[in-house]
Formats: sequence, C-alpha cells, structure tokens
Amino acid sequence: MVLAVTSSPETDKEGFLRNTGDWNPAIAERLAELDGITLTDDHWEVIHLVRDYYQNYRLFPANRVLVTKVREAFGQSKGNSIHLMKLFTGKPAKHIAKIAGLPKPPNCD
Amino acid sequence: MSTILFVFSRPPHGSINAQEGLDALLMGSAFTTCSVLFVGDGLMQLVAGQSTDDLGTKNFSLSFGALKDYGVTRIACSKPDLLARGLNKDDFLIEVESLNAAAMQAFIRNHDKVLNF
Amino acid sequence: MIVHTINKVSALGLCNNLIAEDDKVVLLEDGVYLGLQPLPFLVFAIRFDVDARGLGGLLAAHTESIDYSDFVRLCAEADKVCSWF
Amino acid sequence: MNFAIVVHGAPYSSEACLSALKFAKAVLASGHSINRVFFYHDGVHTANSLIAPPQDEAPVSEQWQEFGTGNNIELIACIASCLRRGILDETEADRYEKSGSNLAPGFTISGLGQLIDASINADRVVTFGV
Repeated sequence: MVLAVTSSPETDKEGFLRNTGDWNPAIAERLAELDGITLTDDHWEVIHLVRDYYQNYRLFPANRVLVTKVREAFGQSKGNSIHLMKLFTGKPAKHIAKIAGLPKPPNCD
Repeated sequence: MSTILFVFSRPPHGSINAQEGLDALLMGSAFTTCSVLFVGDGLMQLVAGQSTDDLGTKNFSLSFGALKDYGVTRIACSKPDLLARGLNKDDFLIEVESLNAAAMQAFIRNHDKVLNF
Repeated sequence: MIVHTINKVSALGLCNNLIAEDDKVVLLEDGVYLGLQPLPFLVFAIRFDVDARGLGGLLAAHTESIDYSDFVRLCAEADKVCSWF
Repeated sequence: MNFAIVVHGAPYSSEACLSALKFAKAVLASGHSINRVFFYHDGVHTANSLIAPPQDEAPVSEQWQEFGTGNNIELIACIASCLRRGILDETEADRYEKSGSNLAPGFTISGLGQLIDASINADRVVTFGV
C-alpha cells in the first residue's frame, strides 16, 4: 500500500486513514514518517496504550487522561505532557490518533 | 466554579441524543466537577451487553467505563425508574447509585447547573 | 426554588418525582396540554403555545398563562432551571 | 443576570429553536444578558444557510442570524453535531473534502467546550430540547 504525502486513496488530505481497519504497524511507521516522526519504543508504548483504550472504551482519551494513563503504565518520567509533546510534536492528540489509526477527532478542544 | 449535573433521559441507539449527551459530559469533566443522573429510559444506556456491530451504531456504552478516568465520581440513577423497568443494578455495566425521589431532588439542588439530554 | 420546564406530555413522567414542593413548572410547546388537568405543582403555561393550540378557555383553574417575560423572570428568581423534554 | 441558552431542536422539525428565540429576546428585553447561545444535537440545523422555507412560514434561521448579529451575541453550533449533519464552514468543508460549505452568517462552528464554558459562567442555563 502506497501512502502519499498528500491525500491518497488510503488517507485523507490531513493524512488520516480513510478506513481505520487498514491500520497495521507498518502503516503506522509510514504515517508517522509523513508527520516527520520516527517511531521508537517510547512512541509504541503510547500508540498501543491509546489503541487499547479505544478498544476498551471507544474513546480517544482526553489529554489529561492520556497523561495519567501513561504515568500509571510507564512511570512519572513518561507520564507528563512534555514527554508526549516531545514524542508527538505540536498537537500530540492529533498525531497520536492519526498514527494509531484511530478516528479523526473533530477539530475542537 | 459551577458544578454541573448532567441528566440523561434518552435510551441509546434509537437516536444520537444519548451519545451526544455523553460527549458533553466527558467535555464537562475537563472543566469542572460533573455528576450524572439517569432517569426514565435513560437508564437503558447503562444496560450491560450492548452489541451494536450488526446495527452499525457506535457502542458508546463502553465509554461509561471511562467516566472514572475522567473524574466523574457521582453516577446515579432513579430508583423508581429502575424498579419500573424491572431492572436492578447488576444489569448495568458500571456501578451506579440508585436514588429515591428525595435523594434525587437533593442531588439536583446540590449542583449549580443542570444540563438535560 | 427550581424552575422545571416541560415541553411535551410524556416528559412529565421523567420529572414528576423530582419536582419539590416549592419548585415551579413552566409548560411550553406541546407541554401546555398538561395544563388542561390540575397538577400537584405550581404551574405556568406559555401563552403563545396555549393560544396556538386553542386552549385559552380550556386550561385548568390553577394553570396560569404567562408571557415570555414572565418566564424569564421566573428563571431569574429560581436557583436554576431544569428542562424536561 | 447572565443567561446561557442551549438549543437542541431543528427549525420546523421542532418548536425548540423558535421557543428559544422568543426566550432570548425576552431575556434582553428584561434587561438581562446572554453570554452565548449554543446549538447542539439537531439544533445545529438552525445554522444551515440553505434553508428555504415557504414565504408564509417564519424564517427561523434568518431570525436567529438577525438576533445574533444585531445584539452581538455569539451563536455557536457544535462542531461534532454539525459534522454529523452536514453543516460546514469553509474550513471544515476543506478538512473533510466536501464539495461545499453552508454555515449561515452570524453562526460560528466550535467545540463542546463552549457549551461547558457558557454553562459554568452564566447565572442561569436554559435548554430548549426536543
């Protein structure tokens, strides 16, 4: 599957998968790359966590909830918004949702 | 800071009202202390074992499990409406306090604002 | 004191347990049909809705017709407003 | 006293947005203020600029626009409700690759946080539901 920088059959113009069912780890790597992010173990911890959270609750966790959950799972050094900002530059929630293949969030906070 | 009581009175899936009410509650919890009271057929939102894959609506009932994470600590339902539907709290997917009429009136009085859905 | 608004007959079932003795009830839209029978609360009905449905002469003795300005005043006097629909 | 008004009903499908408008006018006429009107659920249809009612029926949507613009009152349509129902401003139409936008003048599309903020900061919140 080829994923272009701009919209392709597989992604919309913001780079979100049109069909979240297409997601797999290799696609996540590519989606991240298009956002200028190289996935490391630290990224994967968060990606798996939000995917599990979505699977359990059908929700993308709100920022503060995400921070708490990361802290509970991986400790204080990672459970803070600075860590998440560093990993997923700019708007962490948007990048995480995109790379994790979760539904595009409405553009509101 | 004003506290908000969310009152949910619509059953799930027949309309989007219940789901959009929950969205508002989740957002509210980011700003202030929020509680929720289920009345009438709104209690049906809490019934465990909802399976919507074949229907094609979102199974947002699972999201109630996240209310604790979101800091919503008081989750209550109308005891008369519970009994009228032949339900008991074991039928629900999360722990919910059931309140009699006087307790519900106090619950409403103890919040600054009420948002009904 | 809480103002409860009711906009349809079936919505009374949601709130009749929740209306305290000193609360007030404002009937609007199709809720004004509830004003035809005596209710055990202090009841007001929006005049526009009453008139639109031809209920002017049919309201129960204790249902008081009010304008929107009265509705606003009741809300301002209340501690909060609870809407049933 | 400051009011927040919440509207859940679509024009013509329900009376809610007509009642809410009468209430909103009465709030101002009584010397009170309105911090925001929040359109949620089907209420967001009020913000559809393409509504074309028969001439002998009240143009509810336009009346809201006039009220909002004339009194400098924020009319917010919930973004999530709007997206589900096809009410889009140019930004959202572009974002979701849709062929056109239809948000009526005087309305702003924004998030649910606006409902919570308005509710917290108002003295009274009044919801017009369906």
